[in-house]
Amino acid sequence: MINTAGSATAAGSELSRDELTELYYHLRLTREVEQVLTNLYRQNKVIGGLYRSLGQEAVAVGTAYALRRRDDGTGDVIAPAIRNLGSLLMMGARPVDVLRQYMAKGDSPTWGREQNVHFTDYDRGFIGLISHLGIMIEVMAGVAITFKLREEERVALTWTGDGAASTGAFHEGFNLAAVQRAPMVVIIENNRYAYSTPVSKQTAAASFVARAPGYGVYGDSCDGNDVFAVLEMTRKAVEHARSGRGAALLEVHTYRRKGHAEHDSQQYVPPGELEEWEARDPVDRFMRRVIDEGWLTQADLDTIDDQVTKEVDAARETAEASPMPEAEEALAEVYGGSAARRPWTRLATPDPREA
Amino acid sequence: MINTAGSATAAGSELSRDELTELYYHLRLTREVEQVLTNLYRQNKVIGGLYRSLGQEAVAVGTAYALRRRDDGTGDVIAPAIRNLGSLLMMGARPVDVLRQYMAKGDSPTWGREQNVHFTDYDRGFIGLISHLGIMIEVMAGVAITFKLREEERVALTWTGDGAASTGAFHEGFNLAAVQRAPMVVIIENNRYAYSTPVSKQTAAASFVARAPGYGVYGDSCDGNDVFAVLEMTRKAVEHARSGRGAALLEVHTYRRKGHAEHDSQQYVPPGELEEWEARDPVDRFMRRVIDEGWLTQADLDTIDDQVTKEVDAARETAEASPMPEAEEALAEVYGGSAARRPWTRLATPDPREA
Amino acid sequence: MAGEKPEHVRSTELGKPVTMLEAIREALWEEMERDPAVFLIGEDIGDYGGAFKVTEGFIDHYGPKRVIDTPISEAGFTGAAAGAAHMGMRPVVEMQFMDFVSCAYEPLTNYIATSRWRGSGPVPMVVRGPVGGGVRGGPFHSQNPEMAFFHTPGLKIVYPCTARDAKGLLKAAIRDDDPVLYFEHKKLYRAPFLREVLEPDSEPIPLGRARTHREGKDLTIVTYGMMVHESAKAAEQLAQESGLDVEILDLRTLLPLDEDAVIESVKKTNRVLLVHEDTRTGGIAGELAMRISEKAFEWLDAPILRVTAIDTPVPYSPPLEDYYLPQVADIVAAAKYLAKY
Amino acid sequence: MAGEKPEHVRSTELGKPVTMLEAIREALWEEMERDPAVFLIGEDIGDYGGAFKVTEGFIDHYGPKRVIDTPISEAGFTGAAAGAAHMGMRPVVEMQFMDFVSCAYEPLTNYIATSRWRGSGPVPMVVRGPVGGGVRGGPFHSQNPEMAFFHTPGLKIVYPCTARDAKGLLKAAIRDDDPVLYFEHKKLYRAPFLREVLEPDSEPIPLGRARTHREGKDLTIVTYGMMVHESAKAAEQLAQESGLDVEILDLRTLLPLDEDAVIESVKKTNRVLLVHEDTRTGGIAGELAMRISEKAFEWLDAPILRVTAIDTPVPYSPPLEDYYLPQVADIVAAAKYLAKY
Ligand SMILES: Cc1ncc(C[n+]2csc(CCOP(=O)(O)OP(=O)(O)O)c2C)c(N)n1
Ligand SMILES: Cc1ncc(C[n+]2csc(CCOP(=O)(O)OP(=O)(O)O)c2C)c(N)n1
Ligand SMILES: [Mg+2]
Ligand SMILES: [Mg+2]
Repeated sequence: MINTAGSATAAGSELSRDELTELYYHLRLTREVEQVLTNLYRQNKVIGGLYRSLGQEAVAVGTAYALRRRDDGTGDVIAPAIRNLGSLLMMGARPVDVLRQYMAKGDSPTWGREQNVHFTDYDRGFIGLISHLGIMIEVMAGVAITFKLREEERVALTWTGDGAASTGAFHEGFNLAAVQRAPMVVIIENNRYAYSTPVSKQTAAASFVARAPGYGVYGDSCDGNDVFAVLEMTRKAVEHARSGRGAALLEVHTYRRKGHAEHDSQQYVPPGELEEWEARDPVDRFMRRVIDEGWLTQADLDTIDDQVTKEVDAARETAEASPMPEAEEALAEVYGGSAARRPWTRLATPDPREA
Repeated sequence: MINTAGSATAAGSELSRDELTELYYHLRLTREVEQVLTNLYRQNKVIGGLYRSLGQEAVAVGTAYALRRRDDGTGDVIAPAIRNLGSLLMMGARPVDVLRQYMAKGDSPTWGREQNVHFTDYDRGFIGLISHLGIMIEVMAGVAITFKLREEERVALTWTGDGAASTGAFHEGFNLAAVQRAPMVVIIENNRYAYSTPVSKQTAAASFVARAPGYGVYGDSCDGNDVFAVLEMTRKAVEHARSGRGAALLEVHTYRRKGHAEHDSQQYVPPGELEEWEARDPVDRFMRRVIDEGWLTQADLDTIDDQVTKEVDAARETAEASPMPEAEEALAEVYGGSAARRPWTRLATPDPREA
Repeated sequence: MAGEKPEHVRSTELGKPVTMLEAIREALWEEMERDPAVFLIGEDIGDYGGAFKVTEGFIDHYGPKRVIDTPISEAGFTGAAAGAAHMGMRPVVEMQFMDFVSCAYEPLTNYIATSRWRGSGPVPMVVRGPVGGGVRGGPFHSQNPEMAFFHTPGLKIVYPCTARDAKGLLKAAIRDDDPVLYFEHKKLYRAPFLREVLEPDSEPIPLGRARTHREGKDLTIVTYGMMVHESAKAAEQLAQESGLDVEILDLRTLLPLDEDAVIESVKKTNRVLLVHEDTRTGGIAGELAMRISEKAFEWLDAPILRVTAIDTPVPYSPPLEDYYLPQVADIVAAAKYLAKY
Repeated sequence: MAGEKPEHVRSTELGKPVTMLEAIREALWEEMERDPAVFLIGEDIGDYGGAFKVTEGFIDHYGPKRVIDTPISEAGFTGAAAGAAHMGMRPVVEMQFMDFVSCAYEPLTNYIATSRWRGSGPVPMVVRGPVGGGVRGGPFHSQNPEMAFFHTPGLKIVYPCTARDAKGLLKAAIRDDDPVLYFEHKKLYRAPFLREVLEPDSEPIPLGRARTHREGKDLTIVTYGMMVHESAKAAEQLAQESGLDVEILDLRTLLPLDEDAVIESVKKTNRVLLVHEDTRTGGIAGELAMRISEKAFEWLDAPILRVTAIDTPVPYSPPLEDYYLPQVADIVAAAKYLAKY
């Protein structure tokens, strides 16, 4: 059941010029949004932590590109993990909203209540995660079961880190999808670390995809820094799921180059490792490949780079100008149709009987 | 890593007469204790449900027989599941205590607070489960980690049903033991049902032992109705664990003949299935084998039967004569050194200030 | 479809009295009939019809897509229900025993309760199942887990104690856009004294409103679940023995709490006793006492007191469990003490 | 071994003032030194030294068998800690953030809390980690999860707010034979105003006893954690502005609750304000109000009132979080209201 073909070097040749452009645009966009975030972070404009996907963009972009992306709530649905900014953007999330989220602005998609990529757009098909790892596998199992129940040809796709794959939620959620033969694709994004913990302390297994037979599902894995391989592998799995043949478990091999978060000193990383993976940078690799193959020119790429820089800069300006939320807005939307109670002590005449 | 040899028909020939006697005694004892419990249940003397292991005794007895059984707290440690009465007895639990538990007596090992096989004896090496499925895998992972930490050559062994294997607790607990290379053996007792749920609704996988490579552990499986095969398989896995080579995942194939509990009508069981498995009864099979091979005689077996009947009958008499607990005993032992508060309303002068 | 409706969900239609369990079953059936978005998910709820047979026969009619038997994975299928709810479904999750909802504590309190507030939209789902003691179920089949969730903004908690309320509140819970925990006292499921003739096509009973189970003027008992009936017995005894006229308020919905109803009754009787089957420390009596103190302190002629279970797990053996549970005699003793205060 | 002791756990020995974080670190170190049964287990606690660097350097000294880095599996390693405790060990579990203890809710409340009572022996273990808001951590890195456990007989809950208490209470928690949840307010970890010179070889501070943080005669504030310090600021302001003499009781241990200390103080001041950082409905104020009503009703000259967070998840954006959290001004307003009552 496991396809051990791995990363086929032929992958990519079937893509049109437009498709290649779209892929590159999103790789570049992801990286640029994060770079701008890093700058904002250094200026203390990001509230809390900054989680980067540097070096993993090919996973985020390549997997999401395999999906039916719509903006009317009829397409495939994803739940990103913290390093899937690229997938969010691919599904249609706007950079300005990502920046507003990170800056906790009042007009962010969560009105400043939640952080970073924790936001939802059902029309475009993405569901915001929460911090508790594993839970999105359970939630997405329910999304997939719904597609099956309603006989919609849609797929639920989500990612989990090598760390989050250890949670009970992973097991319960994925097994449920597997036994229901629901159209669910889970990608284990093996980037070698969970915070500071290396994979060797997370599992004794030789690979994560070795779990597939234990769930009785389709399994596959590939080089996560090769966007073409990622796309090809995911397309097959998505097709498998969409056609009613059940869930799929995929593993991509990649590397988390910027540590857990911007504040992580990465002192636990063995010397040389970062350099080794920098040499395998997925964006550079894409560029080399398309130029070597003659699919796109350096000029094509430069044009896209310029476009991305302009777009993200405009987004940054808009986001910076966005207002912070009004304090009392915290009270709304705990339940439908009723707000939480204001603190009685802040009434003109503090008297709890009037609160 | 998976030993696919399955149930070796040669298994058993290495056993001495004493060992064979011990095995038979425990198979018979398990069945007799449960038969007496069924009678007590019909007389309404059992409080709550009765969970039988009829047809699965070879698993309980054969697995536990592979262990170092001591009564001074230095041997191997088990945590039985609900159908491992035979393992408990093998470790040295007394039938009278089992009967007291089921009748909620005040001198039961849990003073009437807990049910059936939910009781502990650290000297003899067994830890009482609670109802929440999966949790004992987590607990036993900690027992195994302790053995490794203290460099004791002891093994932690526990069972899980085909149903409980779906819990997140199974995954988190077993993966922890696996990655720690702790001396832990987990037996998935596949008896085809979890309450009314058939295995086909529990997993899409072809087998449970197919999970072993996903955890990077030793795996094996066998016919659970052949006590010799069970013993041989478990001995190998226990040896593997004890010698520092890490955790093991075993699967035994058996069948739950008496339904989930005595009150289960088993209407969901397809016709013929019960008869089919009755024909594979593990005790009958043991008897046929030892007689056919000339290892023991019918007379030998009859002697043991008599002994068991007498013992269990004596235990029943003692247990029936045991007192129910005193009401106020409920308050003790919530914390060390202090009892819970009595209901103030039951004081001579109810006044909460005096409670 | 009505023609196909099996006998055991037609009692109300036929004018026959129903037990609380039957009322629950009928509510589920009628909501599934009314709204194709409603589906059931849980362990052994299909062919077996559930451990207490609440959903017996449902799978034959609605099929395995709307009556989903799950692996043993409370967190998994509770989380999955949230995903389905996101997609416009209205899942009703069964916990075989509510004791096992502890396994789904994480998705319920973190993901599900906060979804609307986080801007991820409402999560219309119900988690229902049997709770409560007195059936010799031992510590893990007798729990009252309301206080595990009472502290979580975003969740609603419903705990009915009559057939009528069970039916009406379950309908409301299913139609509610917020996640609702719905507790069914297993000792009341088939209690003959709760059999009641209900009106066909009954409307939902709005969540969040307490019900005056008994009117009175001398003392208010605020309670819910099994303890409503134990309090009613105590009230009869108190009327006879001491001429005390006790008012009983059945909260029915614990979250959001019907504070107004509590305050109003306390202002009328000036004495209040809080009764719950749940353990003492950290039980809902505390929140009630706090609210009464905040809003009706001046009206109190006696301390706010409570009668509850003792602070231990639920013991298995009958003498222990009876000692553990609040008894009618306890309520009587407390009420007399308060009346004399 | 003392010679090898690294610099960063020797501040007390050298007579230097320690932060709350350093006090916690020293307590862990000294207990591991004293008792080989003590070991640490959790995520990223080894080479990385923990998300807040509490256990920095421990693995170098005590090795990977006593400082165990785990897979991401809070339920798994909490359950495993119980197994180790059964075998005579004294595990100290770190939750990277206490928000994730919700994942271990099931083993903690069912298995661990009840073990002794079930006859399976005591479970000496500590689950410790950072709690609390005010650091812009958002809804899942700012929680105060005490009320998830306050309702569970068999558990203890400790919540220190000074370096001295943090050290002494953690030692006591580790030596205690019952399972203890130990909460560390992340905003207090390195708060400079909490730096304190402690005595070397300090003894444990017994669990279950409140501490009078400030003596006063006009009004009692019962609180804990960060709110002790916010209340102290309020008390200063009240003294200056209104000449009010406020007593502040720091609960320190929430379970078991030091009821006697609360009652005694209320009997002295006749007015009580309950303050917690945690949300309002179902917060610990309820239980306190109930106990005060039970035991000191006659002494109350004013209603029991509370100042708490609002009933929402913890918001991320600064204006929202500040609105969410109880502020000094709220405490002042409530105290003035009570004083005038
Ligand atoms: C249940 C839970 N436990 C702990 C954490 C704290 N935490 C946040 S991210 C992280 C590491 C995640 O590693 P991995 O799953 O490999 O994802 P990566 O960061 O490598 O993308 C941890 C431990 C959490 N968010 N949830
Ligand atoms: C977490 C949890 N969920 C549900 C239950 C209710 N329950 C008790 S036994 C059982 C079936 C167990 O099946 P399996 O694990 O196969 O063991 P078997 O009874 O077949 O030995 C269920 C669902 C439980 N005890 N714990
Ligand atoms: Mg990772
Ligand atoms: Mg089974």
